[in-house]
Amino acid sequence: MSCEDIEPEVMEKIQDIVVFMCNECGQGSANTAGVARMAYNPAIRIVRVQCTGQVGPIQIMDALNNGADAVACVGCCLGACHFFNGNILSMHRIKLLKKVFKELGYSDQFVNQYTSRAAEGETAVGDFEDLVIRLSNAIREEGTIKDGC
Amino acid sequence: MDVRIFQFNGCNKCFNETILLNGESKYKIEFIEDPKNWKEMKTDVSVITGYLLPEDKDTLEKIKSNSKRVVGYGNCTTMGGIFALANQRGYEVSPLSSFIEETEKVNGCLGEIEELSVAINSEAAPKLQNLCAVCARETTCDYLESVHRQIELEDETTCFNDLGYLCNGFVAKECKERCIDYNAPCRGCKPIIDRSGIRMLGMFGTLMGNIEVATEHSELGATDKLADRDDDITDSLPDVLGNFFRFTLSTSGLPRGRIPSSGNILNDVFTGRLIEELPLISGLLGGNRSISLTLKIIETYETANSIEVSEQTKKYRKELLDLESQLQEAIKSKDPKQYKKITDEIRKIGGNMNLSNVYFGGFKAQIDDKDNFEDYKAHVFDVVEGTYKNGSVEFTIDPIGIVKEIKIKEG
Amino acid sequence: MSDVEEQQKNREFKTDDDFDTEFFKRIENRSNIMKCIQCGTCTASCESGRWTALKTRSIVRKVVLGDLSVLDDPDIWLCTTCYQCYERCPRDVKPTDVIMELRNYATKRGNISPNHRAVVGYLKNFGHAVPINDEVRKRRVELGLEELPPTAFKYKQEGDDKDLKKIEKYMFDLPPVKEEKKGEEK
Amino acid sequence: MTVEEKVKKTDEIKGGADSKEAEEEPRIGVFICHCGHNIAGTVDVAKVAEYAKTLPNVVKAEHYMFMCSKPGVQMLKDSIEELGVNRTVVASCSKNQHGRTFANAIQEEGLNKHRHQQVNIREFNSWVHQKEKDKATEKAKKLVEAGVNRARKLEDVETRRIATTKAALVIGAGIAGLRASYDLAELGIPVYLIERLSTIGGHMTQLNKTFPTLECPQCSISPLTNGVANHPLVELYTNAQIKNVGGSMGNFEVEVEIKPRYVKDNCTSCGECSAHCPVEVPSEWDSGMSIRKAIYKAYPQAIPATFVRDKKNCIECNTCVNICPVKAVDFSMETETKTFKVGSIVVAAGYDEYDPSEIEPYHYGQKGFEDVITQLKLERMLAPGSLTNSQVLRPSDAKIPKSVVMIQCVGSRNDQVGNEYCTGVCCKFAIKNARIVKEMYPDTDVTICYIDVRTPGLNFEELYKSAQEVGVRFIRGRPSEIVRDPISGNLKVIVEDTLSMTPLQLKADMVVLSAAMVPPEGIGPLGSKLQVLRSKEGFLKEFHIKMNPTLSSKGGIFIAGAIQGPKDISESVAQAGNAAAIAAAPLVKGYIEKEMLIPSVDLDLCVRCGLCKTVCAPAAIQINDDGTPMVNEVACKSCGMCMPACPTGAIQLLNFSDKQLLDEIIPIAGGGAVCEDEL
Repeated sequence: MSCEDIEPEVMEKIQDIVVFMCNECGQGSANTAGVARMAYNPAIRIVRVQCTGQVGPIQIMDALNNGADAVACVGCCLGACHFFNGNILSMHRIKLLKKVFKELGYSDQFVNQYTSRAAEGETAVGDFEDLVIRLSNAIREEGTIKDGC
Repeated sequence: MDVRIFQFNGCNKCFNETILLNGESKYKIEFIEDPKNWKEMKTDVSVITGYLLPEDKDTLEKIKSNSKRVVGYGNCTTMGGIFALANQRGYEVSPLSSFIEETEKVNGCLGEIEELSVAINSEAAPKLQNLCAVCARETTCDYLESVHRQIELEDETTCFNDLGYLCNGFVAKECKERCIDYNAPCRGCKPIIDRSGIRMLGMFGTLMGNIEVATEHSELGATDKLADRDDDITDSLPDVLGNFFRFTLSTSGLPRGRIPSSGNILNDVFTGRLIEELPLISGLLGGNRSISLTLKIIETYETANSIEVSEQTKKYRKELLDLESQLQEAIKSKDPKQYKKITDEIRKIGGNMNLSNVYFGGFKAQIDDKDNFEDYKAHVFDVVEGTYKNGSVEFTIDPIGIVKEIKIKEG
Repeated sequence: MSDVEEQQKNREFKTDDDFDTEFFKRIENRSNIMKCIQCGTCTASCESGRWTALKTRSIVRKVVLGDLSVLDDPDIWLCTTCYQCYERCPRDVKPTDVIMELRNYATKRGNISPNHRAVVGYLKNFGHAVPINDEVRKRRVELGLEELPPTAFKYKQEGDDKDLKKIEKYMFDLPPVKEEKKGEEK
Repeated sequence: MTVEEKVKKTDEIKGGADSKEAEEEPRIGVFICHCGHNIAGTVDVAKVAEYAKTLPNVVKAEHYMFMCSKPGVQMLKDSIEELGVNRTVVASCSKNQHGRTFANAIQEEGLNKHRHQQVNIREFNSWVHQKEKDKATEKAKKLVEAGVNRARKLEDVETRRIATTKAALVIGAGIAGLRASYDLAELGIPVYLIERLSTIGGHMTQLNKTFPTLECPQCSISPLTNGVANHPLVELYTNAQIKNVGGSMGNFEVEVEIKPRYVKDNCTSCGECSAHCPVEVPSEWDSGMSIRKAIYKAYPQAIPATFVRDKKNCIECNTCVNICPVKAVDFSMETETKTFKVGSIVVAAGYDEYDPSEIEPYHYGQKGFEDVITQLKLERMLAPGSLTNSQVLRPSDAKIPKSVVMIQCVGSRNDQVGNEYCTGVCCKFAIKNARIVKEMYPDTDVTICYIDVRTPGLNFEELYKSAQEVGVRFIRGRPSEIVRDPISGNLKVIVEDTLSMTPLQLKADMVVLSAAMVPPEGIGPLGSKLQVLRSKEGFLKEFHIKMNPTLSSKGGIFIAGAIQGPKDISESVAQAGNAAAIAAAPLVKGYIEKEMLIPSVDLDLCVRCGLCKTVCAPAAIQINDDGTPMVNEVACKSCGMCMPACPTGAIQLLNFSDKQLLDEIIPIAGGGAVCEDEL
C-alpha cells in the first residue's frame, strides 16, 4: 500500500503530524530528501531536537494534546546514534507509550519510532510514508485520537 | 470557624478521616453526605472529598459561591484518584480544579488530616521532602537487566526500581501511609510534580534502555521499524496504566479511554489490573466495607486455588473484620476518639489505612510462623487462569494474571 | 522420462519460476535460515550423512532458494535428528528443526518415505512402532503382565470414544502416495 | 574547582539568563526568504510575512529575495540597530546551510548568536510540497509561528575557553600506541606511555613475517620502539596500569600504578642473572613455545633492555642479586603510584587472541591434541631464533608434519561463542603462513578450510594467488570437528567440501586454528575507569562509526588500533596517526572552545535518583556526595538525553527545555488544545 491509495476522507483527517528529528541523521536525511525534491505529505512537521534521546513522553503527549494527529521520533540507525544510545532509549519509551495507548483502547500507531540515514532522503520519506499509512489504517479502524472527546 | 465537609461520590475514606477534626473546638463542623440536596448557606471553609463526575458541576459551583475558601481533600477530589482509573473505560472522573477554582488541595490517599488542618487554617504548608529521601532503600539507578511484576521481596535495602519492580517513589512526596515500609512499591498518591505518571514513564523507559530488543525493517525506505512489537520488558509490565497512573489518570494528559465500560465504576476500576494488585486497590477504594471487600477478594482466590493460610493469619483477618464493624459504629457516632482508637488498631494490623500490609497469603510482614507462606506465595504468582467466585465477589483472570472481568455486589 | 533426459533437464538454466520463495515463508525461524552462510559445518557434523546421501547444507540451501524439489527429496527422511548440526551451527540456523518442518510439509503432500509410512502403519495397527510378536506376548503372560502393553490401542475396542477416533484421524490417516511430483500446492 | 563552586556556577548560568530575560522584552524580527523561486514559487511568502506580523512580540516581519545575500544580511543587521530587535527568526533554508550565516551576522551586531532561530521552509517545506501550494503556505505559517515562539524564550549561550594541559597519556605500547606516542611527541607534546607488560612492541614483535610483503616485523617496528624509547618527550612506564581517571576533556588527572621491575636502570643487559637463575617457566611472549627464567628479558631485542624479575615465580634464592656485576638487581623495589596531568588520552590497548578451547569439537588444549595449535604459535615456531630453530615441528613428537590443515573463522563469525564479527585479518594471516610452510616443505600438504576467503584491498588478492600457485589447497567448508584415532594418535579433520558436496576426512599431522581477535583481558575495568562505553562485543565504542571512528564516547579520550575492533597493522597505524592528530589539536592550540549549551539542574525538584548520570554517555554528569548531579560543562555534548530520564524534569537543557519545546510544538501540532477538558 502506498500513500496514494489512502481515501480522501481519511486523508482529510491527517492534518498535523509532529516528527521529532535528531540533529544528526534525522535532520540530515530530511534535508537530503528536500534537496532531492522528494514529495511527502504536508502534514509532516519537523521539530529539531538534539537527539531522539531528548524527546520524552512529555514532549510527545504535549504534541498530541495540542492537536497533533500522530507523533514520531526519527533518529540515527541503531548502533549509530551520535550520542551513543539515544535512539534506543527513545524506542523503549515509545514502546511503553504505545502500550499505554493500547490499554486505553486506542491504536498504538499514534506514536512511532523510526530511524533514517543522513545520506539517504528516501529513508526519511519512507518513514513519513509509513507513518501516514499506519495512521490512515488506525483512523479507518477507529477514528483519530481526537474523535469522541 | 464554619467548616462544611462534603462527601461526593465513592471513596469516603477521607470523609471518615475528617471525623478527627470533630473534637477540635475552634471549628464548627457540619458533615454533609448528600451535597446535591444541601441547603445553601454561607460558610468559611468547604472541604470537598470523594471523586467528582461532570454531573456534580452545579453542586460544586453552588458550594463555591457560598464559601470563602474551598479545600479539596484526598486524591479522589484533587486528582481523580483511584476512581479515575475508570476513565480508561470512558468515565469522566475529573479533578476538582476542572470544575471550580479551588483554594487549596490536600493530596494523598488517604489525605493527611494534619495537612487538612493546615489548609483549613490557611497556614503555609510545610515543605515536604521526596519520598526517596525518607525511604530506607538505596538506589543506584543503573540500567535494568530485567523488569519484574511480581513482588517477592527478600532484599530490604535495594531500591524497588533497581530490583526491576516499578516504584513511583521518585515522583512522590513523603507521606504518613508509607506503603514502601510494607514492601509495597509506591504508586505515587502524593505526586511531587504535575503529570507525574508521564514523567515516570519516561524515566522507567530510560531505565530499560539497556535491554536488547528485537527490531525489524519496514518495507518503506528500509529503515528500522521500531517499537512495534511487545517484548520481554513490556510483557513484564502488563498494566502500565495501573502502575504509573493509579491516582493521576485524569490529570495525566492522557486521553480518555475507549474501552467499553461494564456500567459499574467499581468494577471498571478493577478490570485490567493485576491479580496481585487487587488487595491493594480494594484497600484504597474506601467505602465502609473496604476491609471485608479486600479479604473477600483474597479468600476467593485462596479457596479456588486451595491455598491454606495459617491460624495466625486467620486470627488477624478476624480481628480486622471486627475492627471494621466497630469502625462503622464510630463513624455513625462521629466520635473522634473512638475513630482514632480503631484506626490505630487497623494500622497496627494492616500497615496503613490502605491495608498495604494485607496481602495474598496473609500479612506480609507480621507473620511469625512461616509454615505456609512460601507455599502460598508461589500459588498466588503461579497465576491460574479462570473464574473465581465467592459470595458477592466474582472475577475472571487471564493467563498473564490480568483481571478480565469482575463483579462486586456492594454490601 | 528416461534417466538421460532427466539429467539433461537438470542441466538447463533454472529460472525464477522454478523457485517458490513464498512457500517456505511459513517455516518457523525463517530469519535464521536466511542467514545461513553455507559453511558446511552441518554436513560435516552429520552422523547420518557419513553413511547416507544426506547433505544438510544443500537442504537448507534449497529452502533458502525456495526449491520445492526438496520436499520430494528422499534425503530429508535420512536425518536421525541427533541435533549435532544444531549444536555446532555458527549462525544458529537450526537445521534439524528445518528438516523436521520440511517433513511435515512433505507429509502433507503425500511424500512420506516408505519406511516412515510403514512405522505409522504399525502404530495404527498395533499401537506400537515395533509390533509385538507372539513370543513376546507369551513372555508377558508368563511374567504376569497383561498380554498387550497399555497403549491407546489396547482400548481401541471401546471405540465409541470420539477423542481417540479424532486423534487417530490426525495421526494416522496419511495422505495417499502422490503420483504427480512437481509443485502444485502453493 | 570544588563541587560547590561548580554547582554554583551552573546556577549562575541559569540565573544569568533568567535575569537578562527579565530585563528586556523580546523584540523579534522575522525574515522570510524567497530563495528565488525555490521558496516563493511554492509558498506565498507575502502571506506568511503578513501572518508573522500578527504574532506577539514580532516587531518586524519582512520577506526578501535572498536573505543570505549581502543586502539580506544587512536587513537583519539594520533591524537590530533601528528597531532594537533582540531575537531574529529567518525562515529560509536548513540550519546547516545558512543558519550560521545569520547567527554570525547578529553576533556582529552584538547579540548572542544563539538568539537566532532558523526556520527551514525550503528543504522541509517548499521543495517537498511543490504540488500543494496552499498547504505549503499554511505549513510555512505554522513553522514560522513555531520559530517565533521558540525565539521568544531563547537564552544566551556563553562560549567559554578552557585551557588545556599540554601533555598526553597513551595506554598500550603496541604498534598503535607507539605510533600515537611518537606522532604526539613529534608535535611537541609530552607523552606518558603506559604499558601493562614489561616490554613494548605488543603483538607485532611476536610475528614472523607481516603480510602481504612478508617483511620482518621486528625490523619494521624497531625504529619506532627505539624512537619512542629514546624520544626526549616520551616517558615510558612498563608494568604499569591505570588506577584512576579524573577530570575531563583537556584536563585529566590519571593515577597510574607502576609495578617494580626489581632491576634498576643501570642494568647493562649482560644476561648473567638470567643465565644462572634456577627457575624455568614457559615464556608468555613466546606463546608458551619456549622457556624463560624467573629473571628475564622477554626477547633479545626487547625494549626497555633492562631485565625484569617475575616475582610470582621467583624462589628468592638471591643468585641474581649476587651475580649481577653492576648490582642492578634489587628485590626491595616497591610499587609506586604516579599521577599525571594530561589533556588527552589515547587508548591503544590492543587485542587478545581468542582461546579456542571454548569450541569443544576442536579439542584445543586437550590431552592427545597437542598438535592443534593457533596461528600465533605457528608464527612463534617460524620466527627466527625460536625453540624449533624456525622449523615447523609437531609439538607432540617434534617431527615435520606431512600435512597441515588450517581452520579459519575459529571464534569469528560464530554466534555460538558470541563473536558475530569477522576478524578480517585471519584469511590473510593464514594464507601467508600456509604459503611460507608450503615453500619450506614442498612435500607437506597445506590445506586451508575456509568459509569465505576475504582478501580485499591492494596486494592481498595477489597474496592469495601466490599461495595457490605454490600449491596450498583451499577447501570451502567449515570443519565440524577434529577427531583423533585412539590407536595411532593421528588427527583427522572432518569437513564438507561444499563446492563439490563431498564430505571429507582430511589427514592432519598438524592443525592450525585461525583464532579471532577479541578484546584484551581487563578491558572492562579499564573502560569503566575511563568512563567510556564499550560495544556489545566488548571493544571500546567509537563516537560515530563512520564520521568519528577515533574518538571514544567521552571527549578527550581517543581510541587507536585493535581496541576498537579487529584491525591489521597498517589500519592500526593509520588510526593511531589520526588519534594522535586529533588528540593533539586542543593541546597544541592551548584551549578548547566550548559552547555552554549544557543542562542545568533545579535542585528543588531534583530527587537525587542519579539516572541522569547513568544515561550520560560522555560521563559529563557526576553525582555529588549529597546525591545531587553536577554537570561537567566541558565534557557535556549537549545531547539532552538526561532530560526525559529525569523523573521530575529537574534537569533541563539550555534552550531545549520542556517549556521551550512546548512553545515550539503548540503551533505546529495544530495550535492549542483540542478538547480542553480531556486532552
